[in-house]
Amino acid sequence: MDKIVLIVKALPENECFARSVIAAYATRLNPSMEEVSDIKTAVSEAVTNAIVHAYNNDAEKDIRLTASIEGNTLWVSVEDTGVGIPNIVEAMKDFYTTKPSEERSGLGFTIMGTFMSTLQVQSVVGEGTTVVMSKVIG
Amino acid sequence: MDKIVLIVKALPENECFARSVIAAYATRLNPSMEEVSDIKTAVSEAVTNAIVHAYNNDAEKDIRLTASIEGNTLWVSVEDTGVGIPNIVEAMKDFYTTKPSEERSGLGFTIMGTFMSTLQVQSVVGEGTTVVMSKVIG
Amino acid sequence: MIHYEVSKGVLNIKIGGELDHSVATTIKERLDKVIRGGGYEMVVFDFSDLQFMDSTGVGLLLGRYKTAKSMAKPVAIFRPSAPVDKVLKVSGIYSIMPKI
Amino acid sequence: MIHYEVSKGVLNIKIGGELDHSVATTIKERLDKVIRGGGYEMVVFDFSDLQFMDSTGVGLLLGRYKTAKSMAKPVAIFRPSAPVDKVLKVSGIYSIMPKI
Ligand SMILES: Nc1ncnc2c1ncn2[C@@H]1O[C@H](COP(=O)(O)OP(=O)(O)O)[C@@H](O)[C@H]1O
Ligand SMILES: Nc1ncnc2c1ncn2[C@@H]1O[C@H](COP(=O)(O)OP(=O)(O)O)[C@@H](O)[C@H]1O
Repeated sequence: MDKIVLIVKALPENECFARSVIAAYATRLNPSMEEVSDIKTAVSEAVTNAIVHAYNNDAEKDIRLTASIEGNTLWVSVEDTGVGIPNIVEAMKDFYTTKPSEERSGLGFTIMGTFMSTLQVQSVVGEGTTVVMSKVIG
Repeated sequence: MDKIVLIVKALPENECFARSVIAAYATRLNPSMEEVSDIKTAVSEAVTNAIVHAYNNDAEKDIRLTASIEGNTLWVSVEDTGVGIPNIVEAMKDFYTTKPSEERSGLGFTIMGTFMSTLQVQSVVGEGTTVVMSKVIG
Repeated sequence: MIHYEVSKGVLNIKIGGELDHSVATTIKERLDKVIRGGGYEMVVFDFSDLQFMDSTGVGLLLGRYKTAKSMAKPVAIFRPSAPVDKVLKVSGIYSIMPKI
Repeated sequence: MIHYEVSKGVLNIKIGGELDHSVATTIKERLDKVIRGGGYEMVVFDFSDLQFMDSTGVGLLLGRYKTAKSMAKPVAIFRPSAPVDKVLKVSGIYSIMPKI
């Protein structure tokens, strides 16, 4: 099965870099412009969360992205080994954020869920978080 | 230290994909257009060699690229776990190729060595090959 | 890319390129300073050259909305591109700062 | 992108985009067929729209050079972009197919 792995540091410039790499990979499924930008946006949300929440901007830490293609579906996972999420159901609610002081909108998961076909979040406090998303193309 | 890892399958479309990702990463050093295309060309040579020579076009196999930045130097490594090279000195000679039937020019290593600042090849027969290249930018 | 000017009572703030967390953190204070500076009746975010925005951009807009509100000035959004419009719609932000 | 036509005795082969191993394997036979077809005095590779080429491209050119040689026809290269020119120079290929 076709698959790529991309590991980047928790640096702000990797928000753009990571979403661009996954978008470039997704072109194998011949997506529409709207589908590409949906994927970019969702990946940007997940990578930003790893930087801001999981690692609190510690640029030494790694974010691991995988993308694969199964039929006409793109799968993307974004994995960190950061602080983890104590209550995933609460975290995924619209406008819920633990960093209002940093002007987080609490809409990251909302956008991932709306822009992708499926969204799944696994997390263990103190071990890290994995976000798995898929998007059916076409 | 800033570093990325990219793992791709030994698919022909990953020649373009991998060189584009490394080139995009290299922009952090603000390279000239010529420097970017030198990097692209060298990465393309190494990835193509992994596909054609190391893996004989077996698309299930993985090619692991890393790129990192140290001062004004870009480091790139391209690693496969393929057939390996029995005689590296011979392999690196201009026009030397073991696949003349596939119209290989035998100039891959020549170009990597010319276009990058340093080139180093490690290989163990039956275990694989790692090509490490660096380019001083500016 | 960020550019602002007051013209006919409107503080026009044009943000081009891609607006994400890496950009938002660097422009936040600058924008607040301009908004607090006064000399206008309305704030308009010109997104006609903005190719990308994620939810961090929504947070940035809500923050500037609060600053403008403290000056009792309304905020609007001008010409968001399709991908940016989609994020803004999902966020519900148009109910407080209309698209013009 | 690949396009060919015979005009004024010249077989013009225009290859655009990026010429690497993934492309070379798919166009090799097609090019040989055209070159063996005859009806021209000279083969010219038009690289004015070729943005990228690596050593696989050199192998492709050497292969087509052999085919053209079997037809006793010379080969030349037209307007390579700077990055392509650099690869061709290092390869030494201009000694058998001049840049025009
Ligand atoms: N990778 C992560 N690691 C730890 N906590 C996370 C992570 N992703 C999300 N969270 C938690 O979930 C909350 C909601 O996330 P999200 O919907 O993206 O909104 P926002 O990023 O604006 O806070 C965050 O405020 C944070 O507490
Ligand atoms: N990753 C690799 N794995 C195994 N053999 C390799 C690898 N890279 C290069 N080689 C060997 O070195 C030779 C020379 O490589 P190169 O200079 O790139 O020329 P070419 O690819 O045109 O043959 C190849 O023909 C092959 O035998």
